[in-house]
Amino acid sequence: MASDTASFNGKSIISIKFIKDNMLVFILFLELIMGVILSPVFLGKSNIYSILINLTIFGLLAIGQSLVMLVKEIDLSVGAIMAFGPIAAIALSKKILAVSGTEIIVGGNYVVDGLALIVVLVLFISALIGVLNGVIRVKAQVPSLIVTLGMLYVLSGLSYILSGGYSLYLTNLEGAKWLGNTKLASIPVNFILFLTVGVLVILVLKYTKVGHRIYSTGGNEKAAIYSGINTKFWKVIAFGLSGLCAGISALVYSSRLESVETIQGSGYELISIAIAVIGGITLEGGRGKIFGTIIASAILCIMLNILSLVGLIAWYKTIIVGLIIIGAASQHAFSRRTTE
Amino acid sequence: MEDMVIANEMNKNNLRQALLKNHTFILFIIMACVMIIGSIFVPSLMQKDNLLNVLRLASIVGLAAIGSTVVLLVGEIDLSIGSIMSLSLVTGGLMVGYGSVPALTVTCLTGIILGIVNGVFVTKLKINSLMVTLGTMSVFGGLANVATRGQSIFLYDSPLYLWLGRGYIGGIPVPVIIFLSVGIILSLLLRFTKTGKEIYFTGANKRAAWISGININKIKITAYAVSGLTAALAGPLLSSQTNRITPIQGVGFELSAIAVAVLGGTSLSGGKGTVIGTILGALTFQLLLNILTLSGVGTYMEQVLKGFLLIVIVVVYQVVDKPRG
Amino acid sequence: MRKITKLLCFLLIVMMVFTVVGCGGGEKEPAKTGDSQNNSGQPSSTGNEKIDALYAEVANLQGEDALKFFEGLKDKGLNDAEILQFFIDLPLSQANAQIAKIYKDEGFEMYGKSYPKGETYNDFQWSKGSGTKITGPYSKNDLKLPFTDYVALDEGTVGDASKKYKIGVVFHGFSHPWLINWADAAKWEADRHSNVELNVQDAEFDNNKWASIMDSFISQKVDGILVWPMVEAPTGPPVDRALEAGIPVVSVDRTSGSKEITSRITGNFPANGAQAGMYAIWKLAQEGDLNAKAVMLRKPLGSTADAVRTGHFLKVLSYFPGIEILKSYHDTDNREEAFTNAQSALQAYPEIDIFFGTGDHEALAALEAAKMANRLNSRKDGKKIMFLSIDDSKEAVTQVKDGLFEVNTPYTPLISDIGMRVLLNIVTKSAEMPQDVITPNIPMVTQKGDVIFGMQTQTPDQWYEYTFGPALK
Amino acid sequence: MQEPLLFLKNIHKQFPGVKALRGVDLTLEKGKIVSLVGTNGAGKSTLSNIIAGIYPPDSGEIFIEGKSVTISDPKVAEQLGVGIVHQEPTLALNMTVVENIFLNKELTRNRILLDLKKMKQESEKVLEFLGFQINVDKKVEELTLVEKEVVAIAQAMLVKPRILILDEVTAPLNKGEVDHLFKIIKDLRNNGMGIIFIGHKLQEIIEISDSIMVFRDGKNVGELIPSEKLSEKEVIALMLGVTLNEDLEAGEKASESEQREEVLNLINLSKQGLYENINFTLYKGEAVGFAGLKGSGITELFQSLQGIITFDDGEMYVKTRRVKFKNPKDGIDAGIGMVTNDRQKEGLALTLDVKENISVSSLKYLLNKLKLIDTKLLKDKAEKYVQALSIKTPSINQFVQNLSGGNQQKIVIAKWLLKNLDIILVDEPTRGVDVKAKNEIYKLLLNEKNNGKSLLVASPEIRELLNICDRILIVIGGRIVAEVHRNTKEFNEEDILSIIHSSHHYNTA
Repeated sequence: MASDTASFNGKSIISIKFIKDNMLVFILFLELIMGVILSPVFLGKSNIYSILINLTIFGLLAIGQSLVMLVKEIDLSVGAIMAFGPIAAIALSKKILAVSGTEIIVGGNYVVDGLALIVVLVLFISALIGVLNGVIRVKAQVPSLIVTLGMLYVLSGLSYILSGGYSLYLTNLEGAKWLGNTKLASIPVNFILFLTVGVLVILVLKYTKVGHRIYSTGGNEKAAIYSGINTKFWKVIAFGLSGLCAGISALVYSSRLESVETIQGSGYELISIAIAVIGGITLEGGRGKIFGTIIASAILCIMLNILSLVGLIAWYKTIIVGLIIIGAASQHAFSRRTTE
Repeated sequence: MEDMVIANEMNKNNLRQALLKNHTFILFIIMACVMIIGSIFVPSLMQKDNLLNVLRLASIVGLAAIGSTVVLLVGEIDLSIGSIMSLSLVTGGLMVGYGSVPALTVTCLTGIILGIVNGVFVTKLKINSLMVTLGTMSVFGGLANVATRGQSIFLYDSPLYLWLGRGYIGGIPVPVIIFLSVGIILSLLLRFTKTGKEIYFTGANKRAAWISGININKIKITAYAVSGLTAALAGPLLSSQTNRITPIQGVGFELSAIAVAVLGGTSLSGGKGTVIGTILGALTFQLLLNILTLSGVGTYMEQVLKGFLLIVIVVVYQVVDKPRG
Repeated sequence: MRKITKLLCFLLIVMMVFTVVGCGGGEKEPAKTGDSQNNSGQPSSTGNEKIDALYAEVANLQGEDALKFFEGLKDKGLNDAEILQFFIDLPLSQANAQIAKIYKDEGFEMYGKSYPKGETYNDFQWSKGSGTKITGPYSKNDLKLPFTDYVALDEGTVGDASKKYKIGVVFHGFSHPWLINWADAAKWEADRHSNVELNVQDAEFDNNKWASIMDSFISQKVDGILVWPMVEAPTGPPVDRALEAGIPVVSVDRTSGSKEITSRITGNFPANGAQAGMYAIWKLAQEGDLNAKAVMLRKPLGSTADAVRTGHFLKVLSYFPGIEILKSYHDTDNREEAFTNAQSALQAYPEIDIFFGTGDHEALAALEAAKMANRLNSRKDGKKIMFLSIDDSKEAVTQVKDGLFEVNTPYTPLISDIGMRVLLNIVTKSAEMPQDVITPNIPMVTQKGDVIFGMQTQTPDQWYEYTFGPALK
Repeated sequence: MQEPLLFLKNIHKQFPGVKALRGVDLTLEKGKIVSLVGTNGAGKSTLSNIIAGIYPPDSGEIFIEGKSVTISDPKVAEQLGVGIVHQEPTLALNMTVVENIFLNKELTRNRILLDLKKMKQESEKVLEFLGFQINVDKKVEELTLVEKEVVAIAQAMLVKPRILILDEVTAPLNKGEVDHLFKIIKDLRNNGMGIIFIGHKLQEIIEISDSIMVFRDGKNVGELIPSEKLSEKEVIALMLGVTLNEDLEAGEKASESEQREEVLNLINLSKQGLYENINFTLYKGEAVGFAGLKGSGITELFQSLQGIITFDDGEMYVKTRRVKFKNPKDGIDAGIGMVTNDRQKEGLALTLDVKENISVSSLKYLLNKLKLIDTKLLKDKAEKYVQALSIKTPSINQFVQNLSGGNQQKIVIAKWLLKNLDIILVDEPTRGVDVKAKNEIYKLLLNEKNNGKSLLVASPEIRELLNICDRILIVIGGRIVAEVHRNTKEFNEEDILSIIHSSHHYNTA
């Protein structure tokens, strides 16, 4: 008798799960259809390209954010990292290469040399900031909201100080535009990069210990500790990865606009959280899949694209986005309660 | 037996411990130091008008921070403060034609209503408050723009508005009076009303509160309403300084408000913190910015130090909160 | 506990490192000329021999002598326009070391050079009273477009009447008074032509969004694009992509990073700065003392508007060693911040003679701050602080009328209609358009309408109808 | 002779407020099963946690095969070949069965990629070995209580430990499952594994163990060797010892109250899977005890009576008024309040002070004419109850988190006393409370009873029920199986324990 009911529950749970898991995909299809109906150029090549690159920029941030949220933390500094990473990297490589006599900035704000070093430094610095967030979080036991909020202030200030407010041109920098503007077999490289990162993260989470560490850290820290997992370490790792993703996203951004500006990425932290939540990652930690995040970023980018194709004033866009966030959050809240 | 031991041992260093563990006290010390050091390096700091300016500015962000303190006390968070400020200002502004009084009334009412909307979403839909208010933040922000078509509303001939921001009563700026009186009234209410005590208890332990028969939904909604109201109150003070209402006036306030509240010793986990602390937090915050501006470290370095200060102070709180032994 | 302290030290060190590197970045060597394209000829060459000759004369004058020279310009046979041009192209003097250093450090020369200048299209001369009254389609403000006869275009269909012309417009800030009026003017012009179909997009001060909107215009194969680029560097590539796709792009007011852009309509940042400088000197001369202390309240570091205006302002002042720049405060185009900065300035400096604001917010904020601190007439022997304002919002010009602002040097958003007409001409191939369409310089507005170094200013009443933004009452 | 597999020497451990272990010695030979028995809080779980490296001992030594070891964290314990199944299974509910079984023990191919297939097979094998068919790809949160327990066991078995600690694993299992589990345990024993078994059902324990360690108040007070002759009674006797200090003087003993006014009446009260057909009547001034093991459904029954959870069917009458509470407030308004067994999670706001906690439910009655809190009154009330319950605190402004368990418990009770409820439900009145405080808590409960309050008391410690209650209902598997009145001869610890601990009744829930 008892076992029967159990298995029955089991079935009903499965079916709800099925709907829940595929909800996002349904919505995505719905959007695509809407797009086709509402705008003839929606499926136009260059429109798709412009969707894809936004997908890359936001998607990368959101993936990082999701990892942090999976370990039951939050990262408000990703947006600021997007500006600080490149700016600090360039300032540093300027000093470094100056030693060997190469002047990488001419005309005050034209970067002309040292791409390789800059790229490496961007990734390094971004990851470092992430790790710093994590270390403060776990060592000093300060809520991540505060740590990363403080970091947000610090970094955006430093970005201005470092750059003196100039936006830097990368137009004369050999190879700078490759990432943001080239296509392989008519697929933008940045999108390929995004997919690679996305798939890589998904695979790592599924097929290596890392996934188990992160999910158990966020899901039930006590259980994780009891089985001897160093949860603090994995929180730091999550923050580090989030920083790294922000760095990569910054590279794409800067390469697309062939420039680095002090305000780039400002406000993106909230968007990345929104995407993660729409994608089913909860702030309770340990729940949700990166795949969801990826679909969610597609949903958001396509939605914004459609809205601008139909020429809606920005005021209404923000309202719609807000409603979507609330809607998504409540939907996940409900569906989780039904499974419990 | 052990009880006795614990009891005596507590009796002994009760006071010392209580003080050293009291965030408000610590913050007070910090503020004192900031002032002393500041006044050494920046003579113009201690001038009367400068202090009045500091107070006036502290009042505005402080008011918003008080609201966010109350929300933090029930263990939730409010990211929509900025947008509530803009939207309530705007709805009021549209009424300015009918005189300042109705306008201001509408502003406050809007603030309360928007707060309640937040509260209802959080309690009834059982969504994480961070997400709810993140959503309402952009909804309210958008509405504010729609309402004014992105335009500013001038206050040149609304003396009452202007007086709110710039007037003096017995040599004390009106905003300061509003800020302090709201602050004091609220901290009294928190101390001396049923709801006030229930707010603390709910924040400290939701389930225990529920089992003890507290209607936690009502409590949370109340908290959000308060937050909405204070945000709405801060609005006119801000806009009257620059003679106009804009639909983006509150942008970014939510984060500063939370920062100030936390600076004032309010904990994000709920049930811990005082309005007085927040008031001190606001003063310290403004004082520091003022010192930095006066000493001319430059607009952007201020921001850096602002963030740094936030992290450091919270770390300090964390250290003193660590149970000894 | 020790861990924590260690951590804090670590944190501190990290900050220090960044800051050190930062200051390194900050005090970068004077930015040399941005790009060869704009680096045509000498900085101080107007192509007007008469004026060039004068520069040679003024070069090593300073203080009283320079003042005398300026006062003599009219007699040297310059008309109002030429006088203004003289001050715009005036080379920097080393007479005032402090100013010369600021000018150098902030790389104003680069900004100055790369800003387009030259003659107006068909030598158009603007005459007072001309223009058209409209109601802003978006803002519902009552406006008067000053330049509707510039690159004039008749109402009704354009080009091939049977064809629909799709025009995309991308800018920032449907929630910004200046910019929403900018959009108003563009839309008004487009609406006059029944076969023009408009799609106006707001990028909300996010250059990535700006680029995306450009791309979506490209994919919509619009016939032409009108843009307001917030900053140069990031807006170059998208514009170039559009041009590659064969879509003409016209920028109005600020310029994009693209060199090939079909056409750019520029306002008169240089005239703003120069006239503010002219007025300051003239007024000080009136008061009979060329020594003064000035505070500059400025837009965000690095914005063209800020750099070009400040640069041209400082050039004029650079001839007068008696002038001291107390400090520059930056804000993020936000009046509340500007207000706080002004308050701090008033605290930090007991003697301030001049407040120079590089945008509409800054001067207004300074005025309110001064009022509140009761410092309005705090100069020696009770003279009133000078407020030099730029951007002719109804709000600002009203202050001039009320005698609270000494001067306003107009900079109007109502030039995007010119851009729209230029674009339509290009799209319909009905007329050849130059790459740079210069808008006429607008003489500054002073309360009584004075003659400054021989140049006649306007009274608030004369200009008021052209001002932007909502009315105060 | 060879070194013992595990040897503990004079282990001490103190937690804030309570001494959990006061000098425990233990020897575990290869291929032996040692059972630890003792009343709650005797220190069994603490000891097993120390062996498993969850926390270190304050003093004492641990030898494994003669080598002195320090078990700094669980990973070390694992490497030393110690496997443990905790009392409350600690599983990551958001992860699948496989993931949980292999948590931090993942199998990999070429040291990077997880060997999902192998792990799946392995975990299926382990589960099969334990005799359970569980879909290993299911999320743990979707499993039944039993299945969770099994997964926890599988987790421990996986490392093929030399020493296996089973902490009350049989609680949720039914007879068949237990028998099967025992067969396995015996096999393991025969393969030379040393097993530490902690349980309550004495018959089981006598059946399975090679030796029985009896714990009392954080010491092991004796070792028994099971045999046909060894009876549950002997074990119980040793468990209880003669600790008079916990018993009240005869005078204070509860006495059957005279007046028979009905205050609470339950008819066939049931909740799916937790308890069924509960029928009983509570009279004014009466104290009724509920005896039963963990998971027997008593806690849930109490919760339904205050409305913390709702019952499915059956009828509930308070003073002949039929009620069904939707939330705790209803219960309180009807005069029923529960002292939950987890005061830290459900009873107190630790970061607030004593008076706040005592007054929280009664603020309504502490207002002055201005509808403001009458602080004077509040202070007096708080003082009064701190006095009455002799709560040891420097002042009523002390943060509750700084008080010992006993005083915290008293504060929770004080909260309801101040609220002046008619019926107080007490779940495990003295959990984590040291001996002295226990005594006082009994006194004050009795006192309230004599003041005409009605009490429902649930406790795994029969003695306290005997002290307080007029009659004791014995609940097993969510059903009332027996009732013992004070004036009957079964009204003693041995008889009641032997009913509870007898293996005849098993959970069917």
